This record gives sequence, C-alpha cells and structure tokens, in this order.
Amino acid sequence: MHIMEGFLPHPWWEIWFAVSIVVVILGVYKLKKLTERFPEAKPLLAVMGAFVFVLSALKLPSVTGSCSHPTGSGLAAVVLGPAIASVLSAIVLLFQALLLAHGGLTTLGANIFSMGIVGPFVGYGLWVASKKVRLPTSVGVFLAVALADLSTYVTTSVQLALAFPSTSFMDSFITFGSIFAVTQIPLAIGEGILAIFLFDFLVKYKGKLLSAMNVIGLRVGLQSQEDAK
Amino acid sequence: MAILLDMRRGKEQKNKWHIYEEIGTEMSHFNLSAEIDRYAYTNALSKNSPVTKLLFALSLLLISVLSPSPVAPITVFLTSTSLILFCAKIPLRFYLRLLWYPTLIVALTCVIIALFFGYQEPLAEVNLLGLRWIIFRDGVATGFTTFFRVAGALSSQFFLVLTTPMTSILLVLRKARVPKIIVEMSLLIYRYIFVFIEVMETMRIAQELRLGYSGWLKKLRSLSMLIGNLFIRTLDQGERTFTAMSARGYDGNIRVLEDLPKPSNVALAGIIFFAVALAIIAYLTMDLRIV
Amino acid sequence: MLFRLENLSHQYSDGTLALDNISLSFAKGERIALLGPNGSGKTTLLLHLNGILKPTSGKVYFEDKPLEYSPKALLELRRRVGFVFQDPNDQLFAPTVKQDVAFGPLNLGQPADQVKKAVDEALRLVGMSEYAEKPPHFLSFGQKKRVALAGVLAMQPEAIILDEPTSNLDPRGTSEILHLLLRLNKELGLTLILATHDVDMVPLFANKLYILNKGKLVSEGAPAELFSDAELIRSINLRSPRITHLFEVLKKEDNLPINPRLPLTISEARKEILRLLESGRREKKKRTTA
Amino acid sequence: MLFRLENLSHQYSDGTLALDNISLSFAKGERIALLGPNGSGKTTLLLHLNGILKPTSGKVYFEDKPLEYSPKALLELRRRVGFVFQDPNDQLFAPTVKQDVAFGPLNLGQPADQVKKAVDEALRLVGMSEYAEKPPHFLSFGQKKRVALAGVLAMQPEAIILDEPTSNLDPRGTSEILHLLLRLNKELGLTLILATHDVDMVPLFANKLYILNKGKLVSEGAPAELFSDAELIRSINLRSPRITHLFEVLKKEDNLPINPRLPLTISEARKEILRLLESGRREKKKRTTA
Ligand SMILES: Nc1ncnc2c1ncn2[C@@H]1O[C@H](COP(=O)(O)OP(=O)(O)OP(=O)(O)O)[C@@H](O)[C@H]1O
Ligand SMILES: Nc1ncnc2c1ncn2[C@@H]1O[C@H](COP(=O)(O)OP(=O)(O)OP(=O)(O)O)[C@@H](O)[C@H]1O
Ligand SMILES: [Mg+2]
Ligand SMILES: [Mg+2]
Repeated sequence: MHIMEGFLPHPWWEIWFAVSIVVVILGVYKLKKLTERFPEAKPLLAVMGAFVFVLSALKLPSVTGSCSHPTGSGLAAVVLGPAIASVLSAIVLLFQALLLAHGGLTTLGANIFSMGIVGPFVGYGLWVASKKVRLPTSVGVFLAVALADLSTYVTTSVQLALAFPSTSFMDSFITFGSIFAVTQIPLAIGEGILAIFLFDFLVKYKGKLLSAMNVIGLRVGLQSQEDAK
Repeated sequence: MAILLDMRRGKEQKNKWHIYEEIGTEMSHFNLSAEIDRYAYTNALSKNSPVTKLLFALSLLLISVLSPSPVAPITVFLTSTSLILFCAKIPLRFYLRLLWYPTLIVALTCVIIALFFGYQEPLAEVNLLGLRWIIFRDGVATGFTTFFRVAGALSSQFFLVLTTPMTSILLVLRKARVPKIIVEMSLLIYRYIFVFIEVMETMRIAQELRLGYSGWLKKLRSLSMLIGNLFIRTLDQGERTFTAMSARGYDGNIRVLEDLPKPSNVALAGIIFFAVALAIIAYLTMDLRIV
Repeated sequence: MLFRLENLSHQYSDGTLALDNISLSFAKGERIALLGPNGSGKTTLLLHLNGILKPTSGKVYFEDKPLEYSPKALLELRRRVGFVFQDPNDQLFAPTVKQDVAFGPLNLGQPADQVKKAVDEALRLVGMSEYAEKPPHFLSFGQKKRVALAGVLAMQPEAIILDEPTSNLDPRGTSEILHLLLRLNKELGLTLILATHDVDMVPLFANKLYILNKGKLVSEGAPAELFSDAELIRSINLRSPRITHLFEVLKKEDNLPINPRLPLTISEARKEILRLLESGRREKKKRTTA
Repeated sequence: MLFRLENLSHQYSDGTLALDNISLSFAKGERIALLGPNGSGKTTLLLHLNGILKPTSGKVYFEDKPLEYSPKALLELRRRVGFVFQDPNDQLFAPTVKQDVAFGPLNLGQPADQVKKAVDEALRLVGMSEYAEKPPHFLSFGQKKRVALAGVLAMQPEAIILDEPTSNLDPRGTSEILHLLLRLNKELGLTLILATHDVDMVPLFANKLYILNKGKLVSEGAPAELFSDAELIRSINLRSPRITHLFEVLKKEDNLPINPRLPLTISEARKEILRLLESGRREKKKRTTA
C-alpha cells in the first residue's frame, strides 16, 4: 500500500506532508512524555518497530496466491494508542523507504497519513467502541486491525484519486479502489486474525511486564482483567 | 512495493517462483535490505561526508518531483545513475535488480493512467477485448510525466541509500534537529531490524528443514508459528535490551558519539551550482510537452 | 557414499569466499566431525548438504546422484537427513515443547497417534519428557538444545547433521548427547555429521575427521592421525585435545620416549603412562643388570 | 567484600525456584568462577549482582551496604560493575561497533574526546579496532563477543561479571579472551566474576570457585580442592577437567602413588608425571641397591 517515491505530483505530496507532520509532532510529544516516565519503553517500542519492519519484508501467502504484507499499525494503535502508533509508523515507513524501496521520501507524508494516521485512529476508535459495547477482546482486536487495514487502503485510493483525477474524483477513486480491493480485503482479514494471536501472546507472556511498566499497561492490563471477570 | 503493484503481484509472484525453484531457496526482501545496507557501508563513496550526499540527493529529489517537464528528471536520473555506478562503484547487476521491479510497476501504472485517465483531446482509439477505448492526450501526458518523475526521484533516493550508511543519515537528521526521540528510536530499530532478519531467516530455514513449507496449509501454519515466535522473541529482546542498556548506565537518554566526516566546501558549492542549474533547466523547459 | 562434494565452492553475495574448492565424501554409518576455528566455513558446508545453500561452483552428490533442487527432491532429502542448528532458539518455534517436536512428524503427514509416539520416544531419548508441556522459551539453553535434537529425532532420519551440538552444554549434557549420538549411530546405523571446534570432544565421537580452515579443507583422516600433527592444528587457531597436548609437552620438553601416535583420550593416556612407567622400570633393570 | 549474598533466593514468576537460599561473598581483586550445570542458576545469580533481578528473599550487599534499587544507586553500581552477557546480540544494540562501545562512557557523562579515547583503547584491547565503523550485524559471533567485552571495558569498571565469556569461541579465541581477562585482573586489579560450565577452563582462570547445582550452592573453595572431590563433581552433572580425570583413574584403577592434590592443568600434570617416573626410578634404585 505504499505510494512510490516520486509518484505523487506537486502539490499533493506537500499537502500530505503538512497534514501528517502535525499528528506526528503530537505523537512525538506523547512518546517523549511516556519514555521520560518509563525508560523501558524505548527499547520495547524499538523492537516492536523492528518487528513490524521485518514482517513487512516477509512475503505472506494470501488467498489469491499473491503476496502482500501487513501494516502492523492497527495492532500498534490498539496497544499503544494512535498518537504513538503514528510516530512508530513514521519511523518504520522511513526505513521501508530507505532499506526496501517500499514507498519513498517525498511520499512519506502521504504514506504516514494513510498508514500511520488514518489506520491507527480508525483502529483505535473501533477498539474503544468495541470495548464500550462489550464485544469479546478477540472480536475487538480483529475489527480494529482489519478495519484499520481497510481504511488505510481506502485512504490511499483517495490520495491517488485526488492526485490523478479522471473525469471526476469518484471515477478515479473507484478505479484505484477496485484495483486494490482484490488483495487488500483478504489481507485485512488475515492481518486481523494474526493480530488476535499476537495480542494474545502480548497479554500472556508480557502482560505482567507491560502492565508493570504501564506502557501498554493501563489498557491491556485493565482489559485483560476485565476479560477475566 | 509500490502503487498498483498488488494488481500485478499474482503474476510477479509466479515468475519469481520459477527463479526460486532454480535457486533452490525462496528469496525474500530480506536479502534486498541486507544488501542495500552492505553497499551503504562498503561502497566507494561511503567515507564521504553524509551531509554532502544527503544534500545532493535531496536537492535532486526535490527538483525531480517539482519539475513539470521530464527534462530535469531525466537529467537527474542520468546523473544519479552514473554516480551510483561509476563513483560509488555499485555493480550494475545489483543496481538493475533494484531498479527493474519499480520500473516495471511504474511503467504499468503509467500505461494505465495514460489509457484510463484523461478526458481532453482524444488522441486515438483502440479496439481491445471487444471494447472501444479512447485515449486522451492529457492522460498520456500525465502518464509520461509521472514515469519520468518517478525515475528521477527513485534514482536520487537510491543514490542516497546506496552510498550513505544509515547510521550517518540518522546522525545527520539528529544534527538537523529532527526530534531526538525519533532519532534514538530509529538507531535502535535499525540495529534490531538486522537482528530479527537474521533470526527470521534462520528460523525459516529451520522450519523448511523440518518440511514446514511443503504445502499451502503447512506453509500458513509455519508462517504463523514463525511470526508468533518472532513476536515473543521481540518482546523478550525488548526486555533484554533494556537490561543490557541498564547495565551500561542507560538513564532514559540514548547518547551517541558524533564524529561524521566534515563536508568539503568545494563539494557543497558544486552541489549548489548543479542544483541551481537544474532548477533553471526545469524552469525553462516548463512548457515542453512530449505529447 | 552418502554425500560427496566435488570441487565445492561457495561465495556469499558480499564476496566472502566461505568455501574454497572442497572435495570430500561421507560414507553411510560413519561418525564424521568437521573441525575448524570460527569462520572457517563449517556451517556453510553443512548447509550445502541439505540443499539450503547452493554451490557457486562444484557439485553435491547425495547417494551418488547430483543433488536436485526441486522442491520435491529437497523434501525427500530433508526427510532423510535431519539438521540440528547451532542456536536452539532458532529451531524452537512452536508454543510448547511437545508441539515443537511434533512439527516435523506432522509435516510428514503421519497419523496423530504415531506422531505422539514418535514425540514421546524422542523426548525420552533426550531426557526431556517432563518438560513436554512447557513453552520452549522458559527452558535453559541446554534444555532447549535437547529439545531441538528431539525435534529432528522424531522425524526418524537416516542421517543427522549437527552444528555445534554440544556448545553451551554442561559436561553431563555433552556426554549424554555424545553417548546418545553414539548409540543412535551404533544401533540404528544413523550417519552423523557434526561441526565443532571442541577438540576434546572429537576423539570421543568421530571415526573420521575433516579439518577446515578459511574455507579450505586442510586435512582429513582418522582423528588420531590428524591430532599427531600438532603444528598443523596450532597453525589454524585450534589446539590439540588437552590430553594430547600434555604428551606432546612431555615428548618435546622432557624428551620422554612417547609413542609417536600421541594419546587422544583418557584411556589411551592411561595406557601410555603405564607403559612409560613400565619401560622406565625395565630400562633401569637392564642398566642395573648390565 | 565486594559482594555478599545473604540467604538469597529467587523464584521466577512461573514458580521456578532458580536460586535457593544462597549465601556467599566475593572479595575484591579475585578471579571468581561460578561453575554449575545447565539450569543451575548461574545467570540468575549474576543478574542479582547488578540489580537487574531483585531477590524474592534474602539480601545482596555491595561493599557491605545492602543494594539499593533506586535508579541513581543502580547507575552508580553499574558504572562500577560491568556485565558481559552470554549472547552478544543482546548486548550490542547500537548501530555501529564504535557507537556501541561509546554508549557506556557517554552515559557516564564523559566529554567526547575522552570517550573517543576510551573507545579506541577498549577496541584495541580486544583487537577489534579495524571494525569500529561496522554495524554489529557484519561481525561473526566471536567478534561480537569481543565487542561486547569492549563495551564494558570502556567504562573502566572495577569489576566485570561475565556470563559464559568463552562459549562458542574457538580455542584460540578462548585463550585470547582468557589471557586478556587475566591481564586485566593482574594489571588493573579488576575483580572478575565469571559463570561457566567449561571445567577445563576453570583451573586456568579462577582462584576461587563456587559450584552451584539446582539453585543451591554446593561447594566453594580453591579449584584444586574442589576438583579433588570427584564424587561431588560428578554427582552434579559436571566432570573434572580431563587432566584431573586422567590422574584420578591412574590413582584409583592403577594404584599409582599420585599426589592427593590432583593436577588440574597441563603444567601441573607434567610435573606429576615426571615426579612419578623419577620416584619409580628411585624406588627401583632403592630396591636394587638394597
Ligand atoms: N550470510 C552470510 N553472508 C556473508 N558472509 C557470511 C555469511 N555467513 C557466513 N559468512 C562468512 O563466511 C565464512 C564462513 O562462515 P561459517 O558460518 O560457515 O563459519 P563456521 O565455521 O560455521 O564458524 P563458527 O564456528 O563461528 O560457527 C565467515 O567468514 C563468515 O563471516
Ligand atoms: N525468565 C525465566 N522464567 C522462568 N524460569 C526461568 C527463567 N530464566 C531461567 N529460568 C529457570 O531458572 C533456572 C536457572 O536458570 P539460569 O538461566 O540461571 O541457569 P544457568 O545456570 O545460567 O544455565 P545455563 O548454563 O544453561 O545458562 C532454570 O531451571 C531455568 O529454566
Ligand atoms: Mg558455524
Ligand atoms: Mg546461563
């Protein structure tokens, strides 16, 4: 779902840069406060970032026989909150651009917006909402992550349609959107299912540590206690 | 890897599978990032000032992206490519390997843009698949411009990543007042990317040796185990890294030693001159149209 | 011949020539040790036997047929030749010990009860039955190593390739693994190919020794022969087994009449010392009677 | 006393009692080896010395003061006591060798040029100067191990804790690290605390030996003393150094008049054999002259 270096014409890449930078700065502020209180958070968040990168470099088989990779930002948002997830995504996207030629530097803004901002905010919103209506954790995680994925792809389609309008914006949006839908829908479902397992691991193996550290603690810790009841 | 690539991926993958069968092992992008990284540290320009290289690459990138006509991007492409091949001495084979995939995708996308996007001045009509397609001039123009813009931008990005060690890039960013926390996290992430790549590769081989990939379902099962296990190791590693950092006096700040090669004034002046000249070319050829 | 390498070279993509024109052959039923210092190419060589790496030049023969790299041929090869990694953390990926050991047999498509039996048997062999339900990452390093071996044993291969099987193991663990391997070799005729830099272990284990250095095959033969050449051994960052070294010193420094075929193991050393004492006495006797 | 443990116990969160009521003390300037089979609790014990793990019961004293776990006190402790981890991948987190070695000194707030000097010196000591600008993932295992040690040396600690410093190293690497450690101990008076299950290495390194088994402190004393008790050693999955074992066999099985303090190293063994031969001769002489 990465828009390639140079693909977006002026002025679109600048616009997305401007939009993204605001949110990332907010995230940086939050992250700074978090790591000041909990120095443990830095290495932990860093290895998670590296994990997301490595996942994205791994080719996953998907139903269509094609390959695609998860974005990881949905789960990151559920666990860390959308603001911090956006910073982490921004860094991972930078590495993807530099080390894998996935995405690019000028399109970093647009990619951060779709993958690091819209995705996490949608995911986090759904996660919170699903907790409000007392859906089981696994369903909540699945919905949050799968829809974070889908919203990312819708956003990318919008970005492309805006930059390359056909007869109308809608026309172009539908063209881009339907091209992506083929692989993105199975992928979103796949990532949703994967996220359930990873979330489970997180709570099972590191729940204590994380809630002690309070990074993920407040959310995961409380959540899992709630589930236990 | 890029836009619209998903559409093509089914076929790509099959083509690649043939190659893999020949080589015997399945390649992943891991090799790519590991090799890019290796060239960044070993190429003939690696010891030059990262500031110079970063400035150079970014100015070429900006000119490519901002230039309305293809002249400047083409110049950029030729310049970066020759620097990559002749000054940094990156093997042509590897550079082509980096280039062919995005080129293919972008070419394809641009064809699509040229064919489906546009509504002014019909240029031609084709009969394809029993349907009549009208090709518009502005669509074709957009397609071409986009293609060359990507070529110029990508080549300057490749120049940067193939000649400049990632650590120097990050240290320059730090100097340029990118928020400290971003740089610190990036430095750690960079290190662990390669730790995990190694782990992932070895673990995948271990699974393969116990026949974990001999079928679609087994493959899925193995992969999920692999990801799950890597995730646990990731969490463990986070804790152990914190332990190791603590054992050396980590107090919440990651301090780094800054001793980057100094940029040479001649090189800087050369870059500015070249960039300005390119910008002027871009301005003068603004109205040039291919179609 | 189980494996034959013919002018095998391997160059990694960064240009490192990790193996340089190696020709050798491993017979069935042998216990083979590859000895070499860090970075000499042992792991690289082993990875060729299983088709994970492909030679950049030269050929690998398995049962006198050139190795095929088609997925099907590789599958068959890997079913018959097991591989135990140096770092057990890389090899243990399932959530519990039992599931991990079952991974291979399940992939072979064996029925569930047969898999269970194979798993139990393998865990018993390596002495880890009581940990069957534990997640591998809670085990100590040595315990993980045993589980990794169990995972391969459960597939009932004909040959096992082991990369540093005893590194990080305590002496009992080392000796247990060694005895286990020797037993597997003796009773089941399992061919064992093992890479190590533990020189003290080699004489106890191997009946055939290959010495690698800097990607080249330096020497091959019976361990006793090779370790007699102390110069060679030392020149490539290795050392002789301590027992051998002791007798080398006694021979060189103290000019004792040591057998030119230096002892490698404790039992050989014992015989040699007794012989020395005996001949010392006899000599004295001769002199005094003369 | 540099460290004193008083009735230290540690139970991991899954219920494993990894350390069971351990009391011991480490003096300044000593070379201490903790020997024990896999899973005996060596790593767990070491992690307590650095305040990384907290005892579930009992106390740790550093210079006769109970260890404080406030961030400031820990920082001070860790400045003075370095820790080299078993797996260098855990320890090397910075993107280049130089940055990694500089991490500690920078945290101590030293000025940049002093840090640079310390880094160069540390890299020189471990013989890794030429790799300063390389990322750790370009290095071999043994090289990583050296860099990890350099990272600790650069902080100029008074004591270094090492968890299996020589595992996975070839004999030359092992001997180089050992000599480096011995030199540091001799020249700088550095206290060294080392966990290992390499029994052959212990006599060459340690002047004080603690033997752990199943979380319990089994025995302590000079290596020579402890290794003379072959029963004890063997009962806990360890073995005597091979040289010692040889003499044990000669003594028990062949009834040779071996010194009750069995030789541990090659040089000790050499003396003992010469003595044996000599006394054999004298005995003969005596008998023949009588
Ligand atoms: N993936 C790789 N890419 C590039 N070079 C490699 C790679 N793997 C190994 N090498 C290099 O190839 C040489 C042989 O490595 P190999 O791992 O086979 O040695 P080894 O004998 O197994 O060493 P050790 O005892 O440390 O395990 C070394 O110089 C090593 O640095
Ligand atoms: N994080 C952990 N959680 C639970 N149990 C653990 C943990 N770490 C170690 N253990 C257990 O504690 C015991 C002691 O482990 P420790 O790692 O201290 O042993 P060790 O002497 O260092 O062994 P080795 O020689 O294999 O490194 C073992 O039984 C081990 O399984
Ligand atoms: Mg190896
Ligand atoms: Mg340990």
